[in-house]
Amino acid sequence: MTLPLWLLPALPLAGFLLCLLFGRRLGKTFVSAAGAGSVALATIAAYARLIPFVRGDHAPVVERLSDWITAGPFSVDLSLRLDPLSALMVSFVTFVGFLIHLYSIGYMSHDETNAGYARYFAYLNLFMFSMLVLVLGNNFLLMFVGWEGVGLCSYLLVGYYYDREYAANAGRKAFVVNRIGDFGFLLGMFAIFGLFGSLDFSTVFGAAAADPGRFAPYLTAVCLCLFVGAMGKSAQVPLYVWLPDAMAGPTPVSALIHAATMVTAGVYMVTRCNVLFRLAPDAMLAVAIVGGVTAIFAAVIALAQNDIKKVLAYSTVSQLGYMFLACGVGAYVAGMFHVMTHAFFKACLFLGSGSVIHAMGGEQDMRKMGGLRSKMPVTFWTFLIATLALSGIPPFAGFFSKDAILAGVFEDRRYVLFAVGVVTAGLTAFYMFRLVSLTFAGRFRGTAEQEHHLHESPSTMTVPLVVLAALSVVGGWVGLPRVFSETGDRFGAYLAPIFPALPAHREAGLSHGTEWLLIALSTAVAAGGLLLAWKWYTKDAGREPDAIVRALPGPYALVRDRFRVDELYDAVIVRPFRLLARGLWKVIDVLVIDGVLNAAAFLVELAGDLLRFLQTGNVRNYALGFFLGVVGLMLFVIGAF
Amino acid sequence: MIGGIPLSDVLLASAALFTIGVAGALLRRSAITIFLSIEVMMNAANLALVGYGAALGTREGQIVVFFVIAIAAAEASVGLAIFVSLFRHTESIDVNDIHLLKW
Amino acid sequence: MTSGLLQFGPEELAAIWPEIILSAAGCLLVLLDAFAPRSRNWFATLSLAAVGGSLAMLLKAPAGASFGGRLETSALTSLMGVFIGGTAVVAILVASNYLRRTGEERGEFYALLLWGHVGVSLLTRGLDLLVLFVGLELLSLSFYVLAGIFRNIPASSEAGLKYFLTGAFGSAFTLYGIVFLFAKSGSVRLSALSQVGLAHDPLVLFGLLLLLVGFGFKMSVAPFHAWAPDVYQGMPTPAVIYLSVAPKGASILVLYRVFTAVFQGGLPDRFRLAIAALAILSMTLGNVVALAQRDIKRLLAYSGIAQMGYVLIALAVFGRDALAGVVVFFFAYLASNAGAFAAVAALFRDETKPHPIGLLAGEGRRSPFAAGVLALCLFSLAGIPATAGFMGKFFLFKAAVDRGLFALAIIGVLNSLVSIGYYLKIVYILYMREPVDNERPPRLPVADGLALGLCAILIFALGLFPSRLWELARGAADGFPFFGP
Amino acid sequence: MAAFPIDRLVFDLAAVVAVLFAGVMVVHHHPVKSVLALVVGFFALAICYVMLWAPFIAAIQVIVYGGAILVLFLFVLMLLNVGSETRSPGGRRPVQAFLSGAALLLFAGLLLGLLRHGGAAVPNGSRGPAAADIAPLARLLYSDYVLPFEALSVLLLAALVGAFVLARREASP
Amino acid sequence: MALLLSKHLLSVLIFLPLAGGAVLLLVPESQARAAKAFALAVSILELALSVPLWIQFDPRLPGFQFAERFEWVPSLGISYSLGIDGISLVLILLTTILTPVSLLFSLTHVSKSVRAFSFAFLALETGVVGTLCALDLALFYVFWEVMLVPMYFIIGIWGGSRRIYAAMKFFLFTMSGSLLMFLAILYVAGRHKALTGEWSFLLSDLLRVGFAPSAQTVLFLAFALAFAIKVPVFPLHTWLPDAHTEAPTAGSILLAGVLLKLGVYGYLRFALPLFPDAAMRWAPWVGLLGVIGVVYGALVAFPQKDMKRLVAYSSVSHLGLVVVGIAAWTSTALSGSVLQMVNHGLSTGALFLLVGVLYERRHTREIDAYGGIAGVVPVTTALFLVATFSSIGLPGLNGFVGEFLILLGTWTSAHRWWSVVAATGVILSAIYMLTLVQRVFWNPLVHEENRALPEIRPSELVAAAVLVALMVWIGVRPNDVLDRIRPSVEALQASVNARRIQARAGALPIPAEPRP
Repeated sequence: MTLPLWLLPALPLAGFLLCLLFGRRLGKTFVSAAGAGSVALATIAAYARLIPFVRGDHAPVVERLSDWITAGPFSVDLSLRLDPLSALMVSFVTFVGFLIHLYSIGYMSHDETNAGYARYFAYLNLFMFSMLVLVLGNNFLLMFVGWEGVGLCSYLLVGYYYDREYAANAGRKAFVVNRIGDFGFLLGMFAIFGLFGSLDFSTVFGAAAADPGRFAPYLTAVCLCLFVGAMGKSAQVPLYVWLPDAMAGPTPVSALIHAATMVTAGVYMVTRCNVLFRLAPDAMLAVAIVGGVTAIFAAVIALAQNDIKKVLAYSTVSQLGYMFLACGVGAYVAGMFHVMTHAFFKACLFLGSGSVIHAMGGEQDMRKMGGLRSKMPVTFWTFLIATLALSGIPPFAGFFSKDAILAGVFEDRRYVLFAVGVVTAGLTAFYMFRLVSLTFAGRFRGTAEQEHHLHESPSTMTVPLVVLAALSVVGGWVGLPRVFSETGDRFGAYLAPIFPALPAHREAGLSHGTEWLLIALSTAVAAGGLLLAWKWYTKDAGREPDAIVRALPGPYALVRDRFRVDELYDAVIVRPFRLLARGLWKVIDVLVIDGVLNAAAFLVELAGDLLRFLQTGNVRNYALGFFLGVVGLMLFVIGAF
Repeated sequence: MIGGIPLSDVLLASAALFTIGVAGALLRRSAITIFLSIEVMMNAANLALVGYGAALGTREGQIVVFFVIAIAAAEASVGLAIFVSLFRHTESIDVNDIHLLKW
Repeated sequence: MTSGLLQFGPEELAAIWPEIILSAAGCLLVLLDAFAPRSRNWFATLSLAAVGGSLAMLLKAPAGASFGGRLETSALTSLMGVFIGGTAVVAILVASNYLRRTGEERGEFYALLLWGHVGVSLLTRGLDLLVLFVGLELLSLSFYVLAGIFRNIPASSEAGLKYFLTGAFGSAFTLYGIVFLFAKSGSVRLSALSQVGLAHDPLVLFGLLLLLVGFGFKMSVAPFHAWAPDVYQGMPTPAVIYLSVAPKGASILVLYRVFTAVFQGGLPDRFRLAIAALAILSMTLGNVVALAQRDIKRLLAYSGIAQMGYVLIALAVFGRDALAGVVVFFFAYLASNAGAFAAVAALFRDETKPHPIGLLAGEGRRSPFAAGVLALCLFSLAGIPATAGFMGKFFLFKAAVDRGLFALAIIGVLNSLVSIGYYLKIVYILYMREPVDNERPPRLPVADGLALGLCAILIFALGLFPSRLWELARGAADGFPFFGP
Repeated sequence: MAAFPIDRLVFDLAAVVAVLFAGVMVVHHHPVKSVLALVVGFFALAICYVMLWAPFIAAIQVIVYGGAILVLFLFVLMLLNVGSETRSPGGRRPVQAFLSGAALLLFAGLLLGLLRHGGAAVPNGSRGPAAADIAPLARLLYSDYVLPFEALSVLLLAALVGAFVLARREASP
Repeated sequence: MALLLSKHLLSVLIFLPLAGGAVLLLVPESQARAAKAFALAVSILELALSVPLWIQFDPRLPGFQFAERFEWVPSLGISYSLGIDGISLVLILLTTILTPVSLLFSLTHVSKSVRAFSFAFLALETGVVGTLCALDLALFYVFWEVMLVPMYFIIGIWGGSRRIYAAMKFFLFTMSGSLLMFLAILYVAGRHKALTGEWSFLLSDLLRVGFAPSAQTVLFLAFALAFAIKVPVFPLHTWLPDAHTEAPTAGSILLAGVLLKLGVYGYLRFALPLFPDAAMRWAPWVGLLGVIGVVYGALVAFPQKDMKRLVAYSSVSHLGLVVVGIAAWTSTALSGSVLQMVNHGLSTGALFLLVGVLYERRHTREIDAYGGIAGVVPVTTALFLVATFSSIGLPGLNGFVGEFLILLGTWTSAHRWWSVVAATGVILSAIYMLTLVQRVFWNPLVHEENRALPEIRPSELVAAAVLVALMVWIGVRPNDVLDRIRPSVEALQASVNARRIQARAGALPIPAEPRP
């Protein structure tokens, strides 16, 4: 028998309700059980459903639960869709999610109150629910439900330490910036409904594929709207600013939401809509450019960050840029491939950093770390592996996906973007090894009692690390480039049904020679960055960096201050907004509208106050008034005759 | 024509009297004088009534005048009584001095 | 008509019974007061009986004109009789305790009230300028006296003087107007006015104008209103109750009678414009100045001036529906205005002092019933639906809109918006301010309670079920001699 | 135009006198003098009434007005012994005076205009001047006009009681 | 009794609260709690009676259901005529739900002359339900105006510091509009008389009368003004912040939850069908004002320092969106608007209620007086969060459905750009509401007195929980409501369009359909 799809989101939802309603009273063990357990069950259920699906002819499956909204011509159902794409997402979302729940048990165990602990797991479960809805939804609206749901959870979890103002700010910032993206998404949906009269994936894509000529003219706008949504969710320039701040949340959250799953929703969405995007080449170019710019921009910023999580955050942004670059050039498979591998090693990195921070008693500044290799070996080794994967060193997972992307870009003849990609690869390797060196190599630079407390993390935290590290190694082998083996790209083959046939010039693909060249190039660049970082920061601990800083202080400061983008936004958007709002209130409302009305009322009152003095109390005046009235009437009436 | 008297003369006199009455009522300050002026106005009306009555050859005019005179008498008694009772409070019947009630 | 001399026959007697009863009761009261002072406690009852008796006789009097076409008995006069009778009843009910409080409980008060009532009754029934004038004077004389009857209160005497002087001045004009109508029609009968050609005679128009002025004065229409605030303020409240309601209704009826008699081809535009102008002036001046009043009796006086503006709209409309609307309006006005003054009489216990609104603070909790009725009456005057006042305005404005007098109607509703300002001000002082002193108020006398209760019931009854009265009024208006459009 | 109508001459003279003394009444500052002036004026009016074939009215004009009302005025003036109008503070009110004057002129003008413009025209039903005897007048009063007459009686009664109520010297018991 | 419930359910619903209030006045003033409990019981009974209304209502049937009719002023054709369609139905339910909620909240709070307080609320309920049921213009007007009086007292007696100003402003504002509508009603009925020789104020009769374009415009504007003030539409909204802010919590709940909707309801029920051409001609302006309201309200809400005032301005924004939906005139947008009225009633009602919870404990509505209290009052915080996200249209909660339908329907209408501009409300609402949440519940706890803030009381909790439950329910199963709204909305469109066609075909002004 096959488990119904709704079970997948339903289980975390149940966990959410349990933690929310009973968590505070029943204590941490219960919460752990309910929280992690529900996700574990979901994972099991997912794989129970997925394995047969993947083994089989993985033809799309749609399960309609009920009608949802019907109004006039508009109607959308609550229905879930299982196809290779969603199956892929579900598989690693549930799995990674489960690992991180597991990890959280250890990481959050010393969170003082039961209430906080319950709250944490409740949010986490709610996130799993929303993410699964996002992935499994069979129409744009349901996807949007998950889309906003994960946004909500990210908001709640980033602001988890609500009594710290920066956390609260970060949460709000995350939600608002996401909302800006969602604005685009909404418009996109309206436009799609306007064009196709439906929000159902199959209907929309079917119609689009069937009659491209009819819709193509509008689709550029539609796709750009949708992409704005993706930019918000996946932290692309210029909407990336919320992600670094989002590190204010607990580290596992960063790992799960802001590295592995949620932020890749944008990529998922674009891939999901690849049919539409293909019909809008300009939009695709935009996607590619934004992706490339984001990739290198974030990578550069990452070079000079000292907060361990900030480095990882910017690296995430940069990697997301990579993924969009892939989508932009039509290499969706590569993009999704990178999504998956990135989920593994970036989660691993975050969890590792979490383990480090845990050990350092909350310290996140790498300059106060160093030499942790001996103190926490497991963390170190897993972290190293993940780093290598991220840097794109063969045969680790990252190598294959990144290589695929670069190949795709080159294949699409976007040579500038290709160059950008290659450079970024080098930067990536550099800042990652800078991080590793500063953290694990050399001697300890923190305080004595920090040093005294240093310890390897408990098993609930290390096990996930190991597993993820393992995946970071082997995860990439499902998608070998053709130069290794013609049938090696099982990943591509698996996802193929999602994409209609490729345009003609792409069929040829690259010659083996070129492909070898690209591989060699990217690997070399990566290795170069790696070695440079190792030389500067480990071998002869950081003299050259100082030299550089001294050489060009301006640029260095600029990079260190993240190009002062936040300040820019504050000056250009936030302040004017406050000013405008306040001005409208004080001027239009108080001054103009109420002013006019009160003035009118006042004038009437005034008239009364003056006219009452006509009543002088003197009879003669009364008689005169009377007589004037008479004469007036006579003039008016008799005067006419 | 009433006998040899043209009606216009009567009306002219009546109008003059009425206007004078109004003038007195408007310009004098002593309540009594004002009231006298009002009496003049009524007499103006009476004159016109008699004139018209005669011109129309009906007695109704005179009858109305009869009523008016009686009413004038009644008014006089009441009015003067009011003056008296007011005079007890404000040792004056100058209407300029009487403005307790105003605004 | 004048040829065959009129015999005072049984039908004349039947027709005049109501007035006879009232006059006789008046004499009786005076005599009792002089020779049997013990019976004072029964004066109010006696007066009520007289009013009731006269009303009964009026209702069973045979319809038609009597006294050679000088006195009308019809559905309309019966309705108006009920209206003015009701006013008298409320006034008398309030008077009983009011006079006892002030130690002025004398037969003369009731007697004069009843005689004034006779005058008003003649105004509603008279078909003859002479009768109308006598009725007018009878009313005026009685109320000159009633205004000044509290001789030891300066305000009262001053009110008497002011009312007397302005009243006499006004009635002189009325008289002069009558002269010209008589001159042109050759008779004092209204029926004589409906000869052809009079409608365009400038002298007749002049006469009508003076009548409009004279009765407008009684209705306290601006600019002939100046007496009202002062007189209302100084006059004993029970008398105000009567004076502020009944004569106004009678006056507008008289105007309708005279105008319809002359203008058989409908109201000339000039006249309509003039009346409309008076209406607008009245509404606006009344409402605006009322906003600035501190003394509740003055405030109600100005509100009355404004309300008469609404009534003049009906005169400008000049039609059967409008006339019927006027009747309904005045029943509503009786309930609301008389009720309001009755509440004032119940809430202010010291007659020698003025009646500042501020003293009402917190009465909503101190004497809930009286305050409640006052609030109700004010809402009714403001024309809030489900109260009588709304229905009154409803019919007036309906008539105006039907006739196409949109500007007038719009100005009217805008004015009632202004009026809400001061009506609600009183309500707010009643309920939303803390009382000035917390000593328990004496409990409400039965008679006052009865008066207030009657008004409250009438307000709701009319507000919720206006149908019956409207039918009656409409039927009565059908009997009214309108010619032409 | 036959011989100059003597009665017109008399009427006009009387009328002029009446108007003149009415004016005197108005301009005089001392109430007593005003009253006395008015006495003369009313007598003149009585003459006018006589000339207008209304001897009865002339009689009651003399008796009631001259005899009763004005005397009553004099009594009251004595009772209150009010002197001539003193310039009380705020006595002179230029605006009031000006407006009154203007209004009066306008009024007079309009009135005259009206009267000469068809004022003298009487409906053609007129049967010439009626006989000056009083009996028919009385008959009318008690038959045709019995209603207003009775009403008038009530009115007089009310006035009587009212005057009594107001003028009683002692405070109410 | 059974007959009463079967034949005259609407009358019962209308007058039950008033009758209960009358009985209430017999309770001695001293028995405060008894009075409250009794009033609450009455309102709950009312709710119970409105459930069969919900069940027995058959969306498939055309026209008005549960109809009743008696002659009221026969000679003028004024009749006591009732009936409801889906639109009135959902609003009636909203009313019968919010009234007990607000009374439940007041159980533990109001202390000043409780009897009158409860009476005012019951009277208000009568007025509202009556307004929603009336099918005769005169009757409608009576109920419409009568509502003001209890609300005036509620604000004026039990309100905050500037209550007098607020009460007066509320009364005068609303009155000024409706007085002109009053004249318009008279004129409309007059036309019917002129054209058919018979008086009638019955909507169904007046719908047959045609009006000359010029007259139609004036009449439409008169009606629209009255309704626009009530909604309130942008330039006429300034009474609302004051009224909402100064009114007692329960008053704000009903004011925001129900009274505002009556403006839109009146527009849908009377202004549109009676003057379709004018309505269509002016729709662009109406929509424009709506759009302005959305953005303006959201912008102005942001800098507010007073919690209630902020929520009040958010109402301006939300109702602006509703107006946009009406003006867009697509069935999707219309359904969305009607649904959104319910949603706004629930979410804003809940927000006011929870603000009231805080206010009753700290006696200040100043946002800066709070901060960091999430840890002190977690339950309140949670409820407030749900209400917030419902109000800013988070999918899965009710707010989103209405908002989405309106925007989508507007997009498919002739005025696409309205939808674009109005959609920015999605961003703005998030900004001001989340700022409020953060400044009140999050951030460091600076004011010591907040450390001992008592948690929400059971009675308040129940009141809030009901609303939250409804939010989730509508969010997940909106069709339960939409199914009842949709047919009525489509019928409305059909009738209006039919009337326009008739008007064009037949020479005006004549009765579109001469009476037998």
